[in-house]
Amino acid sequence: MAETTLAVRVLLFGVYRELAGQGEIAIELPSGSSLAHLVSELRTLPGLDRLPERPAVARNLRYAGLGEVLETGDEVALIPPVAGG
Amino acid sequence: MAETTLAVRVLLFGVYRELAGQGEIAIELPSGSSLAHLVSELRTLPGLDRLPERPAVARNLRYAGLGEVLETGDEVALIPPVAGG
Amino acid sequence: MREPTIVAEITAEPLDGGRLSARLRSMEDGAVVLFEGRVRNSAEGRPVVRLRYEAYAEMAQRVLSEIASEAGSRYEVGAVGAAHRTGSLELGEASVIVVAAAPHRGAAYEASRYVIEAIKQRLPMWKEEHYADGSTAWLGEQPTGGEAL
Amino acid sequence: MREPTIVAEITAEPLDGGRLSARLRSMEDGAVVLFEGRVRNSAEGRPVVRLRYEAYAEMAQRVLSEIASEAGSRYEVGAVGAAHRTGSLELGEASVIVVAAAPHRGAAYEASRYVIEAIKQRLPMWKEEHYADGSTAWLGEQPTGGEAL
Repeated sequence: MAETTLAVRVLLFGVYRELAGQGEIAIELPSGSSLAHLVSELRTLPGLDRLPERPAVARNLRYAGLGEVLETGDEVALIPPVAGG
Repeated sequence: MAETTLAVRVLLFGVYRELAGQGEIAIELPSGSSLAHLVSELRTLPGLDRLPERPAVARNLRYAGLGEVLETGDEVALIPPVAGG
Repeated sequence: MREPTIVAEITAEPLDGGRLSARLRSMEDGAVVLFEGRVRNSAEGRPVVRLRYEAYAEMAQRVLSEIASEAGSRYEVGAVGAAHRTGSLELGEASVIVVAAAPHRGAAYEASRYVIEAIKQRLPMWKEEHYADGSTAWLGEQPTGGEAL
Repeated sequence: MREPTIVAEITAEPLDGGRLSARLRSMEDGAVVLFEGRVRNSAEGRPVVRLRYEAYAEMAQRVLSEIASEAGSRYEVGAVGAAHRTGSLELGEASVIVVAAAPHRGAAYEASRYVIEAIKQRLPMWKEEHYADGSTAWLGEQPTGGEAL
């Protein structure tokens, strides 16, 4: 029997963490959802309406395109403009 | 009364010093002699026949063209291929 | 070709460029380039009193290792090392150090520059500047594929 | 523009890159590049056991100061320092160190590279390589205006 939803963990850093007021969000989405769907969903949350429509994201520790389809257990991170160095 | 000769001190380094068998040579030349004249004169000395016709030279601590005219008291150095660093 | 030695570290401890350099040099490498990024007392004219670096630590460790390995493959080097500090830093402290050791100087300079440019572009690390007037701001460039807030 | 700090030294004493770097950095400079040239264990495939550097000391001091000052004028740097060792050096010892400190990394890298390239081209300094088989050879490139032996 196929799962109808998937569950992912979303990490927020820097200015995105401050917008959300938290550093981690657990979220369920319909099976087959992409990173773009996840971002749309996140943008309905308080504070995260200010998130860009197409933020940089990482999936399981690698930068990922927004078209990538999610799987249960994925760790997704929203990557604000980086400023190392 | 004009001087009819000039006296300079010539310093030799590295492989040129080894050719000459000494690091310093005092030499007198006719007044008005250039660095090129000095080099020609040096090339008549034992060992220094192997000196290039146009070696790099310094006059009073600066690289100098072979056309420069010498003055008494000048310190001239013959500069073999440099290898700092 | 030797397989280059690669070191990458994300750490809350103070960075020691001399120690990393000493660890990475070898008798086969005639050129060592050490880059140190340090906390400046101003940013675009505003007096800065402190910085705070926040990392996505697990990913930053992976990305920094990848960057150092890329430099090790692209250039004829014996070793490439990079370390980035996290947490609160005072003025003058090193936030990042990069060491490249190579038989010849061209490769050491190029590998070093490659690493620091890649760090700036894609290390998941964020910098919060604390200004003399008590205000703060998050700084940043956007990594490939995203859009700035 | 700040007037950059310039240091140039020809010395028979061991070189300490960390110390020169610490001496030249300031709170205004976010980037410090340290280049170290070290005695390698081979030269064009031949095993080297030792080097000896001979300088025209007085002129070398002047030329090294000029080179560092030129770098200080050409690039937006806070400090440029260079030191070159003379005498007998063992494998792994530093023969030359160059430090450039600048507000931004581009200038620090470029100033550092400028100095080491100019040193190679015109510092009146000679290197005698001592090989494993007991033989020796003088190395060198010709400075501008001359002809190789």
